[in-house]
Amino acid sequence: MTGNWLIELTGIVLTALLAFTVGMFYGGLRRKVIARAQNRVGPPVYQNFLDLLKLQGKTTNVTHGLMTHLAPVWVLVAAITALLFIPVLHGGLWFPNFTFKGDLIFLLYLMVMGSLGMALGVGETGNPNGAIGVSRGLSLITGYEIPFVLSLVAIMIQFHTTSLTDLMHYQQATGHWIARENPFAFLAALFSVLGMFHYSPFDIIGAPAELASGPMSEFGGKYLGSLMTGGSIFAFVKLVLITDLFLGGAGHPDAYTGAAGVLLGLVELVIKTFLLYMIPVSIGIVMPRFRTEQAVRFFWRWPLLFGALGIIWAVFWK
Amino acid sequence: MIMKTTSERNKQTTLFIGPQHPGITGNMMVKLLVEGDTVVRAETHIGYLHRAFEKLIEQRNWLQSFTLLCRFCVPEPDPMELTYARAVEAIEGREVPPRAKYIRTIVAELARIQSFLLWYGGQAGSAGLYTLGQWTVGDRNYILDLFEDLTGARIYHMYIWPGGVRRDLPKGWADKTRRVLDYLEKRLDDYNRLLFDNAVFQKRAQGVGIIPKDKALEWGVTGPPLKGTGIGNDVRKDEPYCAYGELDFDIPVYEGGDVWARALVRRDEIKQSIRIIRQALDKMPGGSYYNRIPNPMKWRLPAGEAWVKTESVRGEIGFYVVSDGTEKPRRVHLRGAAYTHGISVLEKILPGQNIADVSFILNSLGACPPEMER
Amino acid sequence: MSETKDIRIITRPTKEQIRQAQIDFAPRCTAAGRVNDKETQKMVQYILNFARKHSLFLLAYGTGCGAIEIPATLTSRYDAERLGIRGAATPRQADVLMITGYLSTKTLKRVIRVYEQMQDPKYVVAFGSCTINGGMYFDSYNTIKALDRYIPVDVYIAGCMPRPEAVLKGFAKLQELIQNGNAGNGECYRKNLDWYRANQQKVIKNWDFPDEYNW
Amino acid sequence: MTTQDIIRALNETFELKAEVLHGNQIRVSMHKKQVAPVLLYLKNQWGFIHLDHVSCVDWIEENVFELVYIVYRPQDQLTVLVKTKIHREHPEMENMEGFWPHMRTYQREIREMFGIEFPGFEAPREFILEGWEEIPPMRRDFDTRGYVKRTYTTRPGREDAWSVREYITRRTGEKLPDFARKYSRD
Repeated sequence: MTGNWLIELTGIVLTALLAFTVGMFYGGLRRKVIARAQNRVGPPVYQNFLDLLKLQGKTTNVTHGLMTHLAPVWVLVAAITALLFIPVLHGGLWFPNFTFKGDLIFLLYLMVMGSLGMALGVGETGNPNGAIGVSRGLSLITGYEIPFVLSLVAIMIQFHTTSLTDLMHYQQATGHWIARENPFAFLAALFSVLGMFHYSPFDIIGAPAELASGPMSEFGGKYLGSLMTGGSIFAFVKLVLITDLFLGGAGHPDAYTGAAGVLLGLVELVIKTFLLYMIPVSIGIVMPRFRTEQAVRFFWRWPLLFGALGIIWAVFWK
Repeated sequence: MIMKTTSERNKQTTLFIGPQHPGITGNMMVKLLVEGDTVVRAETHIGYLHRAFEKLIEQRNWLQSFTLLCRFCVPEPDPMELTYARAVEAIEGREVPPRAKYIRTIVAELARIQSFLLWYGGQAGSAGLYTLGQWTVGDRNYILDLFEDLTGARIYHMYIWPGGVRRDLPKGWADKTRRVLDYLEKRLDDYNRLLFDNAVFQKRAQGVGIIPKDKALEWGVTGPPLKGTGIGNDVRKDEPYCAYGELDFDIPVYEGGDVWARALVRRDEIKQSIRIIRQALDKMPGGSYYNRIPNPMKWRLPAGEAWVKTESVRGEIGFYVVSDGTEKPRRVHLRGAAYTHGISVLEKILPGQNIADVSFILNSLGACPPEMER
Repeated sequence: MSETKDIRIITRPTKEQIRQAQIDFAPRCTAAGRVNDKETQKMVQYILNFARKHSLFLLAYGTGCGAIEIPATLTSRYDAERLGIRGAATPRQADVLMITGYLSTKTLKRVIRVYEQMQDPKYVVAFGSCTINGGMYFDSYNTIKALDRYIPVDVYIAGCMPRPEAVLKGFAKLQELIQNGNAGNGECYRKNLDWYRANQQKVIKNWDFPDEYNW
Repeated sequence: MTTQDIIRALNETFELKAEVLHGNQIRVSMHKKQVAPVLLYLKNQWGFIHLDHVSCVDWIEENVFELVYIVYRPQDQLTVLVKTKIHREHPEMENMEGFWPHMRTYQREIREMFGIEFPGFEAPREFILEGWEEIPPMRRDFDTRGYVKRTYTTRPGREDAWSVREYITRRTGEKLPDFARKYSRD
């Protein structure tokens, strides 16, 4: 917190823009990677920008009620808010954002905000596909949220802090990633990330073969565009969060200063998040999807065990 | 009492799978009454593809009807032509030269393989594994290329005629076919590693959509679903037609009656089809490839009737053909395998299943709407 | 067989007559995505049309037998996704309604509903000869003969069935129309709704949907 | 088990004259009242548990519908075609939906396409068609071309199917060759 509001505001806008751009490009890269695995050329990497532009250029001549209008906005706002409480780069002046003591717990709530807003909006459309999709989504959240919370709790116990910045600082100072310090917590969090991304095998929410894209069924045009933007930003949020928590974050206050430092930090961030992103993507390529109860059962088996082991590790390591 | 019924009704939702739905095979509708995620009642609604073929065939002459016939079932048109041609031959008593029999066998088996490849895509796609569909449907083009060389068309061939086939094998076609088969055999291992070795697919498929063994025959189940219940009935073995009697092949049979068993049957059937084609290419006799038919505009068949069955990918298909001694058929009635699978069998096995498995089961039964309503 | 008997007198209509008849046959009007006359709007429209052209979401609705070539077009050999063409699951999200082949009257009813659910600008690609003039189903009591009597059509792809190459060519044509602002007839449909409705109701006797189908 | 055994059994039990159609297919005609007992007898006594097909043929000249029930015995590939004729005015046939589950589907189709009633059969009437107001379409006296002319609009310029061969000869001024005339439609 520097107290200079102009720099802060610029930082916020830049963070949001960065998250949007990187998220969208990751979406395009994902499509490209999937296409290559499927023996195809695939769309250009910037395809998602064209899709977004087209979706924003569509007219909307149907209404289902206020919440339906608000749902995509809600998702977008939830994503950006979550983003603002995550230090994108460690130290530095530009991307520290609103981190504070206890933001880890606050983030846990923010992460499900988007889904809840979506649920309210979908409920108003009256589309049974959407309603079933939402109920599946909420039960899936109960699945992956528990290992995630367990792994966070393990870290909190281990390092006696609930602040992301402190955790990053510890990793920067000692040079040990938390992924090494508490591998079980990292594994549990990694499994939860698979669930959070809603890619195969956990893409039951919008499974086209069953629910015709589920909660999104009634959202077209501008709504879909906003959801896509929100989704891209949120994907970036999740990636940065895991990177910050377990992979040491990006940027170093001492090593880099000035614009060059920020740029180097960003490059580091992109490399780390991209490699992390490729895990759910490449698993998604070769996996069919679980049914809801199978997915929940999956999360409550190995990831939960890893989470518990992480806590035990945290307690006895100290 | 009234309170109870209303609360029961509130718990249940009506869900339409189709006609516009990515999970449906073709253009049909399954109306589901669901409670939570479980299907309580299922009803199949068809008629979206009704083109009145059987009426139109009564307006066409015996040969013209072939253009309509192959469109009965889009993923696999050749068995339709084959069955109808055999029915016409049975009424007329026309002989088919041995070379034509072998060519017909090859065409029918190639059609089976391409349809199985399409099925791979559907089955895996309905489970959310899109990569396999991209591979198999892409590789299916190689077989369609063979068809194009042989008949001039990718999908609708109109190649099998009464009395033989329309064209002889082009030069070099046999070698090309062998190369494609070698390639496919190599790729099949990839497909099977991706699909059958996948723990998620095993979990999804095992114990889902069970057809009881003791009811299977009575329910009119045929083809891979029947072989998946442990009953190895196959028209190619039971009543050999074309050159099947002279070729060596096995009928894969698996116990269980679930989606998994049906998938295993199909996996093995492709290998058998490749084996059959290789043998047929090796044993291919010389001679004429067709028996000349008279001027088709004035070609009359003797009065009579025929009931002819053929094994297709989805099960047995049959044609009931009645001739009244004129240039035009009196009645051509198709019994499609999907006619039972897609309607009565589906309605019987869906209750109690998860919504997630509806299109999964639909694909494994091989429901083909154009075949049901014609 | 006499020399004169079997040659019928064939009078072929002139090109002008055919053109006039076709104008009377289905209404033509300005498309929704037309480039605006305003100088300031031109650039925006150009960019939007460029994005529209390269991002076509196909509605996954196999209305007829042509649906068998759609998987081939979308999968690895022909790979339509490299042109920005991909599937969309619901009408709300889709841009392109592909009528893959003949339409039975029962399907036509659903197609009209689907078409009306789609958001502007929306395009219709009619696939196969049977959408143009009935094709081989010219005497079938259950299929419609000319699609543009019932919903406006942007591109026709002839053939039975059209090969994937032809489908891609059809999409190239659609992209060209979109860039010029000549595609997307949703506005035309709304303007001539009475005319379209009259045609539709002539064919569809039962205009009701199932009770639970009202969302 | 051979075809002769079945023919003898049908003759002894129901006094029916069955004959061999092709290979191991047996054809037997009877009065419509006998169909249900014969089918049940074949299914329960002889193991014809697989109902292959139910078809209907419109013999408008004789003013009858012919119903054909095809049952199949999987053990030795025997097929029996059970045939009966019913009058075209107020056609009625016994409801046999309990015999096989897919009999329901066949009966719905035949009821819709031929207008044959099955008393006591309570399935929804609309099956394939929707909002159909004419006579059942598969009847021979339903004129599909006339219906098309009345209902649908075809694109101008292609009202009739031109004979392409003749059109080309007229355009180029050639004489229609003999082989072409031989295969011509007229």
